[in-house]
Amino acid sequence: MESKLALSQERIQKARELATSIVGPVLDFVDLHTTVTVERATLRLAGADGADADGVPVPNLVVDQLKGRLEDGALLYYVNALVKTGGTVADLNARIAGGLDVAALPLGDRGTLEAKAAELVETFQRRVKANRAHREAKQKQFEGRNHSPLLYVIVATGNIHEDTKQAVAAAEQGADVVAVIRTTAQSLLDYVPYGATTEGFGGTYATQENFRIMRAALDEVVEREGRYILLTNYASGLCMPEIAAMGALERLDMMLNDSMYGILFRDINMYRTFVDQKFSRMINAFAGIIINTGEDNYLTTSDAVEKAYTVLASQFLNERFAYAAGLPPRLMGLGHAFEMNPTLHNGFLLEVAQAQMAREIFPEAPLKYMPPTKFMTGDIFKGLAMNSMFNFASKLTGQGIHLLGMLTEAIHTPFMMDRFLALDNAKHVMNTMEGLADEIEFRKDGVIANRAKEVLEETVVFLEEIDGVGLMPAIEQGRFADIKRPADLGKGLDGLQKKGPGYFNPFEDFLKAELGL
Amino acid sequence: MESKLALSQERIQKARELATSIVGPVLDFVDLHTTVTVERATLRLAGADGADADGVPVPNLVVDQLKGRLEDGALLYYVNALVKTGGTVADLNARIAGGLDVAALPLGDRGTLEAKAAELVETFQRRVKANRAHREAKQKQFEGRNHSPLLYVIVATGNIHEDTKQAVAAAEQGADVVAVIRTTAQSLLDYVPYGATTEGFGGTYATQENFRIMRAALDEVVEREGRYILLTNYASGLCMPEIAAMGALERLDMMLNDSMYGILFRDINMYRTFVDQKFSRMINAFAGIIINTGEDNYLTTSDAVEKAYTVLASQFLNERFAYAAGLPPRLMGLGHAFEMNPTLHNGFLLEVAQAQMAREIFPEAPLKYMPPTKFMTGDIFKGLAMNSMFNFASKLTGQGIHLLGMLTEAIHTPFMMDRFLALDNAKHVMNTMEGLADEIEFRKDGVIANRAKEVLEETVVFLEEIDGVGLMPAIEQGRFADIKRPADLGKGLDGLQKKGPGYFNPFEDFLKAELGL
Amino acid sequence: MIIRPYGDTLDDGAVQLSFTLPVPDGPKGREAARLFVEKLGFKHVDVVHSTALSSGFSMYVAYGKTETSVDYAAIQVEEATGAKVYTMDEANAVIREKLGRKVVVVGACTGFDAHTVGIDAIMNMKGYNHHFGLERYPELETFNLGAQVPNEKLIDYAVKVNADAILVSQVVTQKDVHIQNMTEFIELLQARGLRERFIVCAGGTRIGNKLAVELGYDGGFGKGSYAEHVATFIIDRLIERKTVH
Amino acid sequence: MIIRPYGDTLDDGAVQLSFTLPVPDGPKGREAARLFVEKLGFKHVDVVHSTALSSGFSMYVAYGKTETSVDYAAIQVEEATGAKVYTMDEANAVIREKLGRKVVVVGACTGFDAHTVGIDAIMNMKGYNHHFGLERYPELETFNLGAQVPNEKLIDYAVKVNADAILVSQVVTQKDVHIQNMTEFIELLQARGLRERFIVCAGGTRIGNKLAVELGYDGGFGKGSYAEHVATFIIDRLIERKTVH
Ligand code: B12
Ligand code: B12
Ligand SMILES: Cc1ncc(COP(=O)(O)O)c(C=O)c1O
Ligand SMILES: Cc1ncc(COP(=O)(O)O)c(C=O)c1O
Repeated sequence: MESKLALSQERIQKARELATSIVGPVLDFVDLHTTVTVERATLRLAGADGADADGVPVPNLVVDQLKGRLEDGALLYYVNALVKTGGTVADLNARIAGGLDVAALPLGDRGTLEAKAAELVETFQRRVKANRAHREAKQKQFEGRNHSPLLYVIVATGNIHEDTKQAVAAAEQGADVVAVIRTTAQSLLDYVPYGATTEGFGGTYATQENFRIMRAALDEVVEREGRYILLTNYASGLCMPEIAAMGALERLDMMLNDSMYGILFRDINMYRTFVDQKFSRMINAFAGIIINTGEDNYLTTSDAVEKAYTVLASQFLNERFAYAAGLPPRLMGLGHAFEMNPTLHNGFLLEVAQAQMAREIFPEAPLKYMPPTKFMTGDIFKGLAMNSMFNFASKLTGQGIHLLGMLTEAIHTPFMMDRFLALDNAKHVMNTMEGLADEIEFRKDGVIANRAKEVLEETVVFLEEIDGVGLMPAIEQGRFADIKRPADLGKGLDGLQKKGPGYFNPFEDFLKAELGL
Repeated sequence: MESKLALSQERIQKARELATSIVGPVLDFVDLHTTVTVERATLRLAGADGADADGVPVPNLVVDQLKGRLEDGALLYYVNALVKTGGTVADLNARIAGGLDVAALPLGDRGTLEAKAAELVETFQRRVKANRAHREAKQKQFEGRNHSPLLYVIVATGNIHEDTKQAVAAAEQGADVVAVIRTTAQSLLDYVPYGATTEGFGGTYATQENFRIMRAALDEVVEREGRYILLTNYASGLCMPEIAAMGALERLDMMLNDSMYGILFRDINMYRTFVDQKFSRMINAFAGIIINTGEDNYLTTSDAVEKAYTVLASQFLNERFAYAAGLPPRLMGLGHAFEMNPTLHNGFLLEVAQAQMAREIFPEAPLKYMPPTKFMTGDIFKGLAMNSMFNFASKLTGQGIHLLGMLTEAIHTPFMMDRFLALDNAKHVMNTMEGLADEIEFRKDGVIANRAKEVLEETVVFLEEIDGVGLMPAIEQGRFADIKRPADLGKGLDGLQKKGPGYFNPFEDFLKAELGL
Repeated sequence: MIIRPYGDTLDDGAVQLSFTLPVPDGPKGREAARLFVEKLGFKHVDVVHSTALSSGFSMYVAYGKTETSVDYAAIQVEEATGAKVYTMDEANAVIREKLGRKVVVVGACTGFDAHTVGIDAIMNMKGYNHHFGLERYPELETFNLGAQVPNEKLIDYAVKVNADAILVSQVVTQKDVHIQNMTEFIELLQARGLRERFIVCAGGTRIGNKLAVELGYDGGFGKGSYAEHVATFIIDRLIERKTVH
Repeated sequence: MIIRPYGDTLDDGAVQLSFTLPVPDGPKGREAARLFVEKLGFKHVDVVHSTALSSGFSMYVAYGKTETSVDYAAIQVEEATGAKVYTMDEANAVIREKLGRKVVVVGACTGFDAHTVGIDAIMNMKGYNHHFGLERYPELETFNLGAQVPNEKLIDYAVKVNADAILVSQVVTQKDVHIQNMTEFIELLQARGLRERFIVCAGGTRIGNKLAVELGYDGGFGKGSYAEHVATFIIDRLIERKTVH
């Protein structure tokens, strides 16, 4: 890709160095800690599943039993129980659901436990590698059949069985990516519900069974349409790593996963989030799952022109955190959004500048581009035109993952018709203006080039500031999105746990080794 | 304006020379002829107006009385009657409407008649010059308040009083130009109806009174909104010059007026059309009225990609005919259209090529750009997106007069709401992407530059062919729009008249002198 | 089978509406819009957008849910052609086999209607959307008189060339001008005692088989019709007539 | 004054509709769509577009004309604030003059609703669309608790700071979750005997004064509300109370 903006490589380099410096101390903290959901995620990777009669998931039952002992790693006790009870993982899950207290069993010989754990790691890695192989094979088989950028739509009926109908219709209409939106507030649940679900508000519960049902439905379309359909969910909120684990097991292809979203927009404790985030990303990395970061949220909360630099700054931080978790650039769906006021004179030029800048700074990342939402109103006609402009900008600047704007964004979660119209519009606009990107050059020192330069510069200044105070204090001071989050407040802090000297987590060890960390 | 396409100036020059050569013989023919409507137009300029009890207009009554004597010019007899009856023009009109036969009066002294005619010319020229002065003053007073390109909408209720309401609302919503569409088939009437009308199909009769009513209504908005609103009608069809005359008198600002539209798309005889066309254009030129040519019709009839060269060829011919009638480039609203199949891959690039090419070849002309119509369907949502792309292309290539596409194009003549949505869309799109034209350059030898080069080349080849056979034979052979029109068939041929040796038309003489012809 | 509109849940009855009211924009206008939609039989009406079009007019976008339904099973539609539509080659073969002579077709866009593209799409060589026109069928002899053709003239021509079928195109429908014109055509044929002599088809954007048959035509062809549809219809009718007579 | 939708002629009753039917696209689906629109009370129904959404669903665009009308003159709308809305300066002046003390306002987006932008638009310094927020009013003391605030917690806080008014924002309305949540809030207040102690206002994209009052709030504020509207409402109610008591 030839550069159209002639951005200063030195400033880009500078920003990357700042990000590395900013993220460093956080990573040091992360390495010393685990959390309840990291432990539960580990259990899930090992095969822990099911729920008791009250619906409490097995991983939660186990971790709850281990109050005070979590510093050893929950897996130690789960494997111990497995060895002690002598059955399969499924048997053990059933026993735990039935009331077995793993904490009550005396710990066996460490060597035996390690060996047993190694078996579980083996089973896990085979399954996930098979998933990756399957995905890669299908993508190869149907190469060139997806759109570029990938057309991404959401389903959000609340009922997984309705969702699959909507998803299948969308895939038939041309969608490349289907995201099942989670029910309102699942991010604040400190457990992942179990089984197929049919009741949600503005979204559907993320459960492993729901993942499986949707994956199976889409896999059928994959064969019928001859196009690999990517499935997306949210490795975000209080159960970030568990959902990553479920996604790895059920062959999801993308996960919303941001290093700071939960802190800022969900009031989740920052220590908790940073620890969860790293483990979840290691799982995603191993499973070949593209993460979608949440920079768009800065713009839905603050002004997109003024706060453009917060997006770029966050992209640099997310990139750094991603590298630290072993994610290669091709799995970094760094986020941004087309959220400027549509009445802004020349606004489209600024949008193009931002999108092109992201494209050039992160040339290998499949950038995730979010549609206009904040300025969408009940005027569905204007909304459609805004989406057309967005589709145009996306294709013009070579984005990777293109979330389709809905003409009814301000009204309801998408009707089947809304989704169809969005796909139809994107296909129409992108097909007719395809190739324009190769046709044009931007004027040196024009509005677009200057705007990109300016945002990059503001970003460097901002990152310098953050680097000065440190990332966590900066968040405390409200330097991101004008939201102040004290380090010792926020949801889920009680789930944070310093790792003990004998902390046992062969899955983590395995992932680190695999990912070369 | 810097060139983005680097078109060969030599080929452009060549096309212009061919156009001159092609048009020459037609103009020679034109100079020797007049028609019933040229004569009626002359009478109208002199003040002939009104209608008899059956609704036959005074100009028609006069011309009908002069069967066999028209070679002298109808004005001779009208002025003679004026001198003979001794009253005002209004008195004479009333007498003619009442049954006076001007042919029955013996002809008076030529010198006296010439003197009387000179008075009428004087009255006419004062009125029209005052109209021009008023328009120019208002445009100066409200300079910078119009959009660029001018946003042009149509009204077409069939009832002039409803039309004014719609027009006023449109002007308030931001329209710069309002065109009153004529009722279906008025072009085939060999007279112009008299007075205010309230019944039309898909349009409203063009009458002088209707012109006056609409002009007055818009003039009120002009003051209220502080924006000059241009009024458009159709100097087209069998009464082309008469409508030009009415427009000149009532201060219309634009007229649809094409050198060949009537022949090809209305089956009007070619001799008749060419003669009418020249006289109508002289009137438009003197009155400062912008003509809008009808190249879009080639594309609604034939394929816009294949037949793109017919548009450019017609623009060259229209330009030549316009120069020959004294129209300066700033009054040449040469037409073209965004009519490619929206499913065509890269189609937008070809549209941009065509529009940019027209812009560069006719740098001073206020190009009239027509919206998608042929591929509009009942899918109003897709239609809106097509219109958004059209609005984008128009602004990107600096068009002059921008006809707004209606999302309901395939359904009905515009509802008030449709027009509003069109204006809103154009303002939105053009405002947000304004400035992009100055930002970008097109790649040398890219799809856009090559397409423009190719169309120019095809045009030159086509014009060479036409030049070889002659324009009228070429039309007979169906070389334009695949429509064959024999020279001795078609409507209105019986209204053609060779000028006699004593042909009397001081208005024509005046216009020629004024326009330096 | 009772069906209702579908938004995202079966039978939710969700519908989008937009319209203008001749009143100023504002809370009172929005309430009027809501009440209007309710009166159409909607519940949960949301007037999601309103804007002034001028001082006295305002536009609304609304969503509502309705229990109004239709009985899908009971719906009868009669298209001019059934499931079997001959391809060009089949059509020619059938003519050769079953009729053994060329079939003559005359067509025009009538009255003051100047839209030739529709009738050209059916009749000209090139056809439309990759469907060849009747002119290309070796077993048909076709005459396309173009547009703005008076009814009288079209009939005269059909008589002159001894046509089997007459095709009438009508695109302008404002104030039902097409209905007037189409009716006049049939009346003229009847007055001249020629109605039975020709197979008479009408076509155009807003014309369906139902309307055409109501107005006395043999068949009607709307949006999305191609030459093969008319050809099939004409051929089958001619065979039918041959068998009957 | 009886009004009807307007397309291009008074009382033509023209309306645009779009919807999906759970049947395949085709002539039968289009006829079903036409019948459905007719059943809503439309005449001259034109189904101008149909397309398949999937094998079992199809979408339609239709235009129709209806005689359904509403009596505009009879329409009553009650907005929370009347014609007179204080500017920021006026509001402060009125508080100083008529109340002689600072007014305390507590607000939050409640329940699981995480949309802060709406309540921020009303409460934060910066405000929205060039309308300053309540925080900027010198005579107001404001506490914006942000989003995802449980009803219980909001009430506790209001008690703690001795608030005059409580502002509740609700943006997510799916499955009427806002109605449940708003109702619970009022019930909680009543259960604790605090309902009369506060002026309670609700706001959000889909919330109108009518709905809010029905649910037991003093006032409701929808789309297009700004700080000055709520300020005016609160101040006038406080003055009223002062006068009455
Ligand atoms: C192209 C066009 C023109 C061109 C026509 C060029 C030409 N050579 O035909 C020009 C620019 C000249 C034109 C002029 C006018 N037009 Co015009 N035009 C259109 C347009 C954009 C496309 C029509 C078209 O070509 N469609 C493509 C063809 C292939 O589709 P079709 O006609 O439906 O034909 C198909 C079927 O219907 C069927 N079919 C059609 N005829 C027949 C016949 C038979 C026997 C059979 C079997 C099948 C069949 O088969 C075809 C292939 O599937 C439409 C808008 C639109 N997008 O639909 C307006 C439109 C039809 N025009 C309209 C109007 C009002 C006019 C004018 C009267 C405006 C005016 N007052 O000046 C003029 C005057 C024309 C006149 N006197 O009739 C209106 C009609 C409104 C209405 N519902 O009555 C429309 C809808 C635009 C609008 N919204 O205002 N127009
Ligand atoms: C921005 C946004 C977000 C941001 C919020 C960021 C933030 N910091 O607030 C993010 C990305 C986090 C988000 C998340 C979600 N969102 Co959201 N979001 C929007 C969006 C795009 C804009 C809302 C907005 O900011 N409007 C601008 C403000 C100023 O307008 P307002 O809220 O109406 O406020 C005005 C008035 O209503 C009034 N007002 C509001 N509150 C109050 C209170 C008082 C007392 C007063 C007086 C006045 C008042 O004054 C304000 C100024 O005029 C809308 C779509 C849209 N365009 O409307 C969807 C939307 C509201 N979201 C929606 C959904 C479903 C969600 C999720 C639940 C999706 C999911 N399943 O994950 C999540 C989760 C959030 C949760 N648990 O609540 C839906 C709601 C559907 C419905 N009808 O229920 C919408 C409509 C999008 C859609 N079509 O699906 N969202
Ligand atoms: C990173 C990320 N996670 C999650 C979400 C979804 O919200 P919730 O917190 O309800 O899962 C978003 C939505 O924008 C997001 O960007
Ligand atoms: C030059 C010209 N004249 C006239 C018309 C309008 O048609 P009519 O012939 O009905 O006046 C058009 C429409 O496209 C046109 O381009």
